Amino acid sequence: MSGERTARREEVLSYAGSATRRAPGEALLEVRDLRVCFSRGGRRVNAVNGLSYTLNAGEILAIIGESGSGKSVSARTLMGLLPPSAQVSGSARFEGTELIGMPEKEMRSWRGAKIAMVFQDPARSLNPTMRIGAQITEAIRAHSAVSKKEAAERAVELLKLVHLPAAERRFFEYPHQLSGGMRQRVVIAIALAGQPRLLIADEATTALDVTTQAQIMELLVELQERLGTAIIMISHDLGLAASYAQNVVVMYAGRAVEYATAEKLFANVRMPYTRALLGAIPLLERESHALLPVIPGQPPDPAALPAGCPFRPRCDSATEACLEPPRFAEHEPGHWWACWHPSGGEDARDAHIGGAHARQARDVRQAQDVRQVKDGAQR
Amino acid sequence: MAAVDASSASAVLDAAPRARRAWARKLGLYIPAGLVGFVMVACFIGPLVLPIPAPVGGNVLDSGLPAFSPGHLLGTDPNGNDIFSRILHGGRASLIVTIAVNVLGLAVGGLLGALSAYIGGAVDTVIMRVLDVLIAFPSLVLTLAVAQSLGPSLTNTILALAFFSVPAVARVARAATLSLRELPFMTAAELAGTPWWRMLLRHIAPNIAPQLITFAMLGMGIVIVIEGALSFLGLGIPAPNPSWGNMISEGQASLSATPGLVIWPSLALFITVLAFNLLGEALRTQWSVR
Amino acid sequence: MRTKTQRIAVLLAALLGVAACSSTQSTSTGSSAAVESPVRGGEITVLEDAGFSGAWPTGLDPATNTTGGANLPQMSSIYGGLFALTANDDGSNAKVEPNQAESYELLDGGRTLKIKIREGIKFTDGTPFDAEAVKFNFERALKSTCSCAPRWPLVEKDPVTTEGTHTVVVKFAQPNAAVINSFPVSNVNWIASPTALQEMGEDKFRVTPVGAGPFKVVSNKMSSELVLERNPDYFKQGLPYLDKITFKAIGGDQAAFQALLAGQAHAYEGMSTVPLLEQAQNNDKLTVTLQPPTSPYVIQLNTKAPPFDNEKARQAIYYATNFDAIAKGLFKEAYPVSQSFTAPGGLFYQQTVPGYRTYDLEKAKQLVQEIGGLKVELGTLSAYVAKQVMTALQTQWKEAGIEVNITDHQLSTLVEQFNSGKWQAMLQTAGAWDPAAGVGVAFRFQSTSPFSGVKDPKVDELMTKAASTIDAAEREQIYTELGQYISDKAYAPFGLAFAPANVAVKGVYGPGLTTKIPPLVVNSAVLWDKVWRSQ
Amino acid sequence: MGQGLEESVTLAVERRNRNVMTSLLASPSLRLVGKRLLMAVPITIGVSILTFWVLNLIPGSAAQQLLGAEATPEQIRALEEQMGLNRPAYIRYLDWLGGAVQGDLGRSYVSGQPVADQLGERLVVSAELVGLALVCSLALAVPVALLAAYRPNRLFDRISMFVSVTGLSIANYVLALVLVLVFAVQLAMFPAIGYVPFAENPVENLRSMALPAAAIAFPLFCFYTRFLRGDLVDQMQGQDYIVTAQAKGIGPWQVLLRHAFRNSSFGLITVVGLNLSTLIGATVIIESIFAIPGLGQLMLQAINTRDVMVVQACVIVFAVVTVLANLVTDLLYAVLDPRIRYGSS
Repeated sequence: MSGERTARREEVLSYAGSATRRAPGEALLEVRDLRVCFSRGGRRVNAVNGLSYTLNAGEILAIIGESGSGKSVSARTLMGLLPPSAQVSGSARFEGTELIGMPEKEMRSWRGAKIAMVFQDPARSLNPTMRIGAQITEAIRAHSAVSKKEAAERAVELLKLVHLPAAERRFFEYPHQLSGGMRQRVVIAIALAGQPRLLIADEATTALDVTTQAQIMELLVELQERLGTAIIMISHDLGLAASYAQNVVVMYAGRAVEYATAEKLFANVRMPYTRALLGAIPLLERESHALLPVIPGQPPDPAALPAGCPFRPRCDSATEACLEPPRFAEHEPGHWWACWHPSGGEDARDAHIGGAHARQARDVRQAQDVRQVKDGAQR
Repeated sequence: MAAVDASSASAVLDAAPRARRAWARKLGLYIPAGLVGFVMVACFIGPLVLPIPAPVGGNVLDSGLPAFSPGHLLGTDPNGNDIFSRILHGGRASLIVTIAVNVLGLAVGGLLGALSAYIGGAVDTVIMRVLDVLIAFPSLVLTLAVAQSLGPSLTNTILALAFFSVPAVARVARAATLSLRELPFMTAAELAGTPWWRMLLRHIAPNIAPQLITFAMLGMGIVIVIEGALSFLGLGIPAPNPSWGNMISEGQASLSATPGLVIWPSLALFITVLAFNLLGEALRTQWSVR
Repeated sequence: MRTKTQRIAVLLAALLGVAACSSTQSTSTGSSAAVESPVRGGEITVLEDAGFSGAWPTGLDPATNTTGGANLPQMSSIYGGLFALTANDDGSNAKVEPNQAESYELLDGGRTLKIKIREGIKFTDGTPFDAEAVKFNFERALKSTCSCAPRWPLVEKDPVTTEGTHTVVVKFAQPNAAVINSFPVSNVNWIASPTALQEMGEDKFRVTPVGAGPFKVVSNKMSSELVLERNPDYFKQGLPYLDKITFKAIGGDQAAFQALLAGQAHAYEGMSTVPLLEQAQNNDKLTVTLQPPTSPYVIQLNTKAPPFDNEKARQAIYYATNFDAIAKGLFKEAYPVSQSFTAPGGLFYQQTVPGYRTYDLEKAKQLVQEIGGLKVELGTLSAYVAKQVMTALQTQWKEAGIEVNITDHQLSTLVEQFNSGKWQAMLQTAGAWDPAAGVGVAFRFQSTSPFSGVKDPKVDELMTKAASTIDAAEREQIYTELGQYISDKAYAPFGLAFAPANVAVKGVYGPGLTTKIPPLVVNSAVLWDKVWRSQ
Repeated sequence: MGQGLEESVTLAVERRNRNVMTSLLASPSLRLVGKRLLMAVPITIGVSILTFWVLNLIPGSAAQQLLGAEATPEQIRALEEQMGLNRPAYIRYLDWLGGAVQGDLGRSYVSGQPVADQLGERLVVSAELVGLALVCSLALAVPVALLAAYRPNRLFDRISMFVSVTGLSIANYVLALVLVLVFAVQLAMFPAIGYVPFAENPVENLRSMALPAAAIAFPLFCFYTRFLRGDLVDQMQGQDYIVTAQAKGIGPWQVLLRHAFRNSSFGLITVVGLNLSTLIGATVIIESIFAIPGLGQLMLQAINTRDVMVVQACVIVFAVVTVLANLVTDLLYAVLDPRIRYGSS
């Protein structure tokens, strides 16, 4: 098994060799106080209210939040793919270059070459009337002047890279002839066409079943290790964040409420919102039929945000102090949060929950490795 | 859920000032709606309220008066009837015809086309072949037959014209439904056991409606003009009652000498078609930004 | 689909009488153009209205062309014609003169007609144009079922015989005074080459006929385009002037007017749209010649059925109709108003009929009350001028309290209406250059004709007497009496006499085109062999 | 290793071409063509029966036209008997059908000429007229629609809207007369009337066809532009694969052309197919204004004179044209949308 694995490693490395590799750990993307608001039918909608985080080269950052928390909009802002009515402020520096306000022409040369994106619904992300091959070669030739034949070859390479079975045949087929998982692999292949430095997976696995989800996540991690591509994983699934991401940002009502490495975050959760989210995940250890704790209320309407801390109306440890918007700062080394009454430390149960999640996530990963080995042997 | 970060609401980032854009979007709907309202009021209520002479029965002595002559804002036609009043009264007839024909076309044709594409197989073939027969059937023969057997009247004209518009709309609806049928949400809805008629109304109709409405709006002017031509075959709005169509088709007989007879009704037709198309497009942009 | 060609047989309409005629005194600018002498050579394109003279669906064989009267230009260019109507440049003293015939005699009180054929005429296929050929054509026409066959009251035993090689004798059962005057308008005037007919067969002949006229057929796209070239051995020396004539069907006056201005055509016969006429008259590139009117409008009243079986109702219509206003309003006084079936351009013109009930709104209203109201269905054949007059009449009659419903019919439905006898009033035109020739008064007022609303033996008797009197003065006296009788019995009010105009490009001249020749029925018979073009 | 890749790609390219060919030859498309051509027969028969029956409803007959208006009812009946017009309708129809099947379309009642050659001449003229109009209108409409959809509701889009609405509210016969007034009379660039066959003089032919084709093409252009623009804007604003394409960093024009246009051309193809089948007979007025011997005028005259033989022949032409137009349309659907080609046809 390992021989086969190493063989593929060289093949991929030779292909990826051309991408300039930054030493892992150096800051690739720094987002400072990002704000995005739309004017929809006369009402101002603040989708992102001051989001800040840093992504290092070759790292996986998970951005977690309920839908409507602005996580997707923040990602599209980086790519410049917002509707014309969007007003953007703050800063997002990618390899030192400011993305916000970059002229369209220059931004276009970055899309796919520096930052690429994978979307949620594989069924609708591919042009139904165009062959898979053509949709990939188009992306390849967008950023490098290669002949059609050469582009075709690289496209087949990419399909193999994303473990699409029988890549040569798939090259000529149409999207509707592929399964959801396969289509998502094609979308990823398209994203990798321009050898991007950063790949944003915007709920890339949400529309897939659990097993395919695990395969796609496994693929992303593999690409990250091999190609050194940094990955921003946008999801509402904390389990994914726990098992795959190095750092995690939790967003609520358009702003980051907690940001730390995965271990720190899950070991001692500080933000009541994150703790409530964790609590909402069913755990094997719990007795069967235990009532699943649910966060009361609805996520706030971005057009009419509550005063002070946006989670206040739904937070059980909220006090008068919370009327003052808490500062988002690095209260503990490597652990940021924005709350006046951070939880954790004194309550063992929380730690327990955090740890249990980490363990469960690890077991799932090991199980996948074992099965992958079996798959590999069968091929 | 307030899908503020709706992943699909994206378009190339445009540098236009935001304020103008929001204001333009609202106005984009109000102007056409206002214009359509103005045309409707002018044609349906105007004749009752405005101090204008009757559209027929003008005195032959003051025939062919130029525009802005006393008592006749746009002058008179060769038979001495006031053109302005004929445009208003004629507008009513023409609007009734074109709206009726289009509504009939959309309803019957749209349903037929969507149904035939959705069910597919033998049903699709049969419906399409019957429509082919209707399309191939020479329109002149039908018009003459309707004119002579049923006689000229508004309803017969609408029937004859609908006879042409139904197959056309059906084909467009079928094409739109065909490419729609492959989408996963259709199969999902089917799996959920939705009966075919709910499928048509809840799923297919809203998706093909934008295209059909544009098709109908663009066809409005043409329907009015054809109605005029029918009056030569003994159908259409019978002379001397006015309709924009028959005013144009009679006026063109001496176009270079009396251009006004054609210009005024064509202008009225222009404003109406413009209003309806602007409204159609405004509805469509409102509709598609999900 | 504005189908101007709906008036496919406006000649037939002429038979039913739609177009009217105009008077000579009208403001015509077609000054007689014989300023320079005619020049040989050149070619012209002549436009014909696709709804009337521009339609020859049944072909150009004289024995089967049902629209022969409308296709005067095509037929006379190909066949020439035994007789022709000529007149001075201003349309005065018009008379029918022998053309391919040399002379004729009307013997024993108009019962025997002897026609002497001009010597030395040959058909374009070389065969001789002699009495035998004429006899062959006459017999063939008489046998044909087509309505274009001559309605001659013939004797039973061999009515048509030849004397020598160049004289044809026709024997009638009763005197036929207007036979010569009716020749130029009927198909029997055109003689086809018997040999060509036998060789080609009827179906091919009707597309590319062979005659002895000024021109030969080059190509014929039915009811679309007829191309003719000069007949080198035409019996008149030095004629025809032109090398080539193309007759083209076009959809309406406006399209024709523009084609003339664009220089794609050189002449257009029968323009009737008044506003266009004015515009053409003011255009220095065109000459407009208003032809003398020969056939006035008539409002036929069906006396065989209510409401017009009651004379008071008919009188009410007389008083309620104001043709002077129509002539002034619609036609800017271009057309005179007649009180009888004759018109200034035609024979036996009767300017006024004593006692004719002219427009009197009060009397009309009073009469309508007297008979307890009047509801009338008024029909006509759908043509631009007719529809305008109809709407005007509707307005006038409504003022007199008469409830009017107007409809314009296609030809077939109009014929059906007449045959069924269920019609009440019809706006048509009556009369022709010679009242008894072609579409004459008989067609409108004879009790036997399905197209007449009158069933009065006195009218029939007067008409047959007029048709069989040779002496012109006597015929005029009978027609005057007839006009008086119709007016007294209020059978049918007469209206403005309408005649279409011929438009030619500057530099194109010809008798009937740029000079006046009274229209035999609807259009004037242009003498195409004398049409010429200054280079 | 690179070498292996090389082969596999060339291999794949060959297989693709074969794949395309086989898919067109053996699989649904060819069966579609076969089925459709067979369909032409029932449609033609259906239309001819319908026309025959409706023509019967309209009063008057060819005999009456032959005899002229003055003929007495007895004369008309006698001729109808002679021509066999008084036989019951279905017998006359079967008689006609018998002849038509063997290719003999019979002779026109009115002109006695064999229907086939009259039809042949005029079909060529009408086909050229309608063909030219469709080609020109499409050639202009597609680029204009793309330009308008590129920046929706901006200046160019607005201008194109006004031009289109103007074109759609002017009657085509009024437009024809105006075109002649301007281009033939004032500028004398084109002839006002007349048709010159292509064989005779190609340049003159095109010049004589210019104005009539323009009078038909302009309203079509206006219709196609706005209809396609509507679909394009819908695609650009509503489809996820457009966002995927944009995320690839390819230019906005490429997104519009390669992705949006392909998916929004279905509606346009349908409308063009429709116009093709209805326009052949509907250009009567243009033909009469420009004195062009087209099929429309022949058809109108045949109906007026109740010349059933000619009407039926024209009807066959319309039926065949409609079937071909629909066939081409459905084939184009299959070519454009693989789901239709591979999915249930």
